[in-house]
Amino acid sequence: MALENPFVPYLATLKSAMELTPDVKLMGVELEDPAIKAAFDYKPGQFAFLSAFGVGESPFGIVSLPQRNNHLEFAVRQVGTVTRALHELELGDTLGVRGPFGNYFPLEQYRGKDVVIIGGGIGMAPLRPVINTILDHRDEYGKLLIINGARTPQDLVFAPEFKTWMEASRTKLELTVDRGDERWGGREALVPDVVREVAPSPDNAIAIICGPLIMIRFTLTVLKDLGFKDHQIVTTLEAKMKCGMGKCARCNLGEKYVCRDGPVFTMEQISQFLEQP
Amino acid sequence: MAINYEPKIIGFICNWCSYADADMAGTSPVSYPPNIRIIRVPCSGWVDPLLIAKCFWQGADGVLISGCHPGDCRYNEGNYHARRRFALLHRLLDYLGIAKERLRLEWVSASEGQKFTQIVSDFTRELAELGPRSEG
Amino acid sequence: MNFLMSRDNLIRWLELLLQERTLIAPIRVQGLLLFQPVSKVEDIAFDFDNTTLPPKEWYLPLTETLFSVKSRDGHTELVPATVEREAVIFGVRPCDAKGIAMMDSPFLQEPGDTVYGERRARTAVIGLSCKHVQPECFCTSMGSAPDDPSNVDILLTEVEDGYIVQAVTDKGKALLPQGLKESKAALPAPPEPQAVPTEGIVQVVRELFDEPYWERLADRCLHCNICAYVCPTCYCFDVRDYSDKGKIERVRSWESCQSPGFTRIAGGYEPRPTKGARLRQRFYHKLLYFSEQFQDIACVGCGRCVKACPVNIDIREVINDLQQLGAKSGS
Amino acid sequence: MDLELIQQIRGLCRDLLKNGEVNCVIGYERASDGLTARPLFVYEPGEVERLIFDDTCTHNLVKYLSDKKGEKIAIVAKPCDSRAINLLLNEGQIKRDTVFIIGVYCPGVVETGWNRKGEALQERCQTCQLLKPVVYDFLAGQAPVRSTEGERYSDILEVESKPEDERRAFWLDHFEPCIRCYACRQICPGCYCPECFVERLDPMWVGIRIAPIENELWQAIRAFHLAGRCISCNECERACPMDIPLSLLNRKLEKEVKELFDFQAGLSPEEQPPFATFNKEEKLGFEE
Repeated sequence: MALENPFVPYLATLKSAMELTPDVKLMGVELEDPAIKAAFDYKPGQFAFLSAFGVGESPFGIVSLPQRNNHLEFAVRQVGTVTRALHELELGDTLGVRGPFGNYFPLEQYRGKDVVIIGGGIGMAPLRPVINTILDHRDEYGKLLIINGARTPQDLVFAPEFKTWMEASRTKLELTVDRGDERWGGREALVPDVVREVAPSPDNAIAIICGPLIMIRFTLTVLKDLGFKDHQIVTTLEAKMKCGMGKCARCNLGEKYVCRDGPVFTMEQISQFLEQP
Repeated sequence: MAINYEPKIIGFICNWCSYADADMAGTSPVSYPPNIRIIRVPCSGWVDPLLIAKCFWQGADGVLISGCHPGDCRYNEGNYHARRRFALLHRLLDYLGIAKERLRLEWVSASEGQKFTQIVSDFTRELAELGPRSEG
Repeated sequence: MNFLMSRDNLIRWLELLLQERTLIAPIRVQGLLLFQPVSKVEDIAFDFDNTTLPPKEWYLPLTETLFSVKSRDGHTELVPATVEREAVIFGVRPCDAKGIAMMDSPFLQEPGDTVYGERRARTAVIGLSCKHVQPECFCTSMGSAPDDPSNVDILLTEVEDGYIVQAVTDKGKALLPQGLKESKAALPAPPEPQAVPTEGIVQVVRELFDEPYWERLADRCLHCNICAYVCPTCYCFDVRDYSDKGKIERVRSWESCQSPGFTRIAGGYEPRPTKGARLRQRFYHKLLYFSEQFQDIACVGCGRCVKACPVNIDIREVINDLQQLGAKSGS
Repeated sequence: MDLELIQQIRGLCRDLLKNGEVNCVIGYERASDGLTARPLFVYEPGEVERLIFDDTCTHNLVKYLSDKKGEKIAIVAKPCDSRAINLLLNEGQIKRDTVFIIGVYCPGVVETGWNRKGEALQERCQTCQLLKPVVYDFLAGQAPVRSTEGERYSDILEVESKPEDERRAFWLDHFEPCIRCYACRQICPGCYCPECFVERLDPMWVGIRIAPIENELWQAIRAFHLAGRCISCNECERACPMDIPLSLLNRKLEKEVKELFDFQAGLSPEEQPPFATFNKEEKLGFEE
């Protein structure tokens, strides 16, 4: 029997689509073949390619959890041609899924530690399964601090889940926006400034950041000032990818491939590349 | 020449003049051949030469650009620019083996419905006589 | 065991091979020398320096369909591309054969690229030793040689009365005609290409990431894709959908790390914003990253990039410069 | 090599760098083959000895001015190259006061390649009438005496004389080897768009396939985008690794632009290129 061609995606059906922000949709996708669906195992931090046939494919973090969700979920922000085509799909339409790819957050290593989650904009997407995993095993982890920033209140991607997050035990959610509106009673500050203000302790803690590179850079400085060491800071990176298998040679960061060796990295591994202007 | 050959024509038709003619022809007894697919554009000067080239490379047999008479452009000078552009494109396409006869630029005002019908009929006939384009 | 094959017998053998399989060989086309499927054996060029493009095109085509999308009655089916026939690629220089072998590392590592793998498995490589070396050649500095049989199935070396045939692999042996005359003659001494100081370059280059050298070198770089496209080991590619008159295919085409937008993501972020960062990526990938992943420098010393670069960015000179920079910063 | 000319250039560049009038000189140095030339960027007065000038200096260095916007640059320009400076000035791409132009009288350049230097002048030079730069701050060398007679368009007339089908086949044959390395674009001083139409995804003008139809669309439209702008330095053809006769395309448009609009690109920084202007009364062959 011929081997599976790794460039051919699995066929899938769009089962749900919910507008999370004006430009982000939460898309629920079900693999058509029940055997493939059953075998499709993934962990928080991994990603998959979604295909809109005739337009192309792009990588997206998987934001669901196998133990929670029947469908694969992706938070798709419309920024280019593929994401526009994905947004235009209707329920029941066919799309392609290729994955799961990449490494994942080593959550078992974080057991017993305080976890600080820092997300900006769509950067919250890969962090959602981390938060939900911790909440599902609340006793196994220390304090959970979530700092979530966005441009405006409408751009806070997982707003529908904030209530659950806030009400969980030993969990704190700090929200901030660049620009509030008349209904916004909260912070108007940049994420790094909020981190400085909240000042989480680095003792037995791990910080996970995802967001625009500029936010990551400034937040890094703050975390270091607070005493976090490079090995305590974890991030997940976005890169242009065409294969997901370390072949197209596009996503490398030094000798590492974001698609194979990442997307999850500790600062120890990549600080050299982030410090470039 | 195959008798059944029906040339495919793409028409880029200015909204402010010729499009009215094309629209009218749809309801009047005298009509133009169905070989033309009409794309309404804001001005003949809006038509990017890329669009023309793309039409030919995707298999069109002829392309018609129809706009307002010189001096009548809604945007004052769009058609003057179109005239320059297509005069040159004409020569380039011809050089590349897409004969001059296959690209036409015409000035037809909103009140020249009959002229428009005539142009499309003539163009269709001429292209039919010319025959299909060679491969590519 | 080596054999001797006369020139006439070589032609006859190639004609035989052509009958049963696809035969790829260097053919002159409009002043270029390209590996192309052969229709007549007399079209094959036997006497040449090297081809305009390397033979990688046969394994990683300039453009290929990965799969087509068939839609019928609301049902979608994806039809993967297949490889039809057995093939022989003839006239491959030892440096280029090494290039082919090197591409196996990224393409066959798990999960393997099945179409590449199948082409590779179903194609036999008949190498042709170099009679002469060119001023831009430096294969011996990159672990190959003008008469290196390591990466071919059969190696031919031209001698006065024909070719000495080395059957290197079983796949190669199976292809040879019956009744070949054994040859005890010693192989002619290979020509000597220029040497480039590659020793220790991997360690040296690692320390030079922040050198201003890269921006200065990149000053004259045009960031075209020539060097990558003529390179036997460069394998970057692009994947996009192609739809034409209702037909949808996912297509892979060559691309290069030098092209603008290669790493720019939708939304605009560009991780390699400067000319120097892009050019450095080329040399870092060749000299360091590939070696770290696959234990070999991704250059075979064919010299094509040296010859084809319109602004004379010369990898031999770059390696020299890096060694000097390394010596300076190390001391 | 004209040593006097080279000393003149070196001396001038040393002064310009020393006095801080420019922070970089773009000129030529000997290539790694020891025979031909390549572009050189000089930042230190001490490095001017690397500068050379001879009949292998074929590169049009004006391309690099687009990379060095906002910096004070001195550039060595042959007459054809100087036309590209006018083009960029005319199109607002560079500012005149940031560029110090070291014009050189042109001896004509010979066919060159890696480790290869021809005897005869390049074809474009054989019929080029322009021996003196059209714009410069300093003029180096001496007016050359050489014949510039010859029919510039004979090869084009030959293509024109083929029947439609043959012309079509001729071009498809020539575009087939194109590997879309975009060296033609990357080396062209007139190609400075931040996003080229060929790379646009939305709308996607040219598909990802590297095949004759797509190649031709790419080449035809690129040539058209340069119509009335191409200054005939022929760098695209020189750079092309697949030997596509791009000059046949570019000179065709040069010839037609001359005929239709009586215009030649880059001769003056003020004169409007043909597509930036029009003449209400002109007849261009469309009126019956």
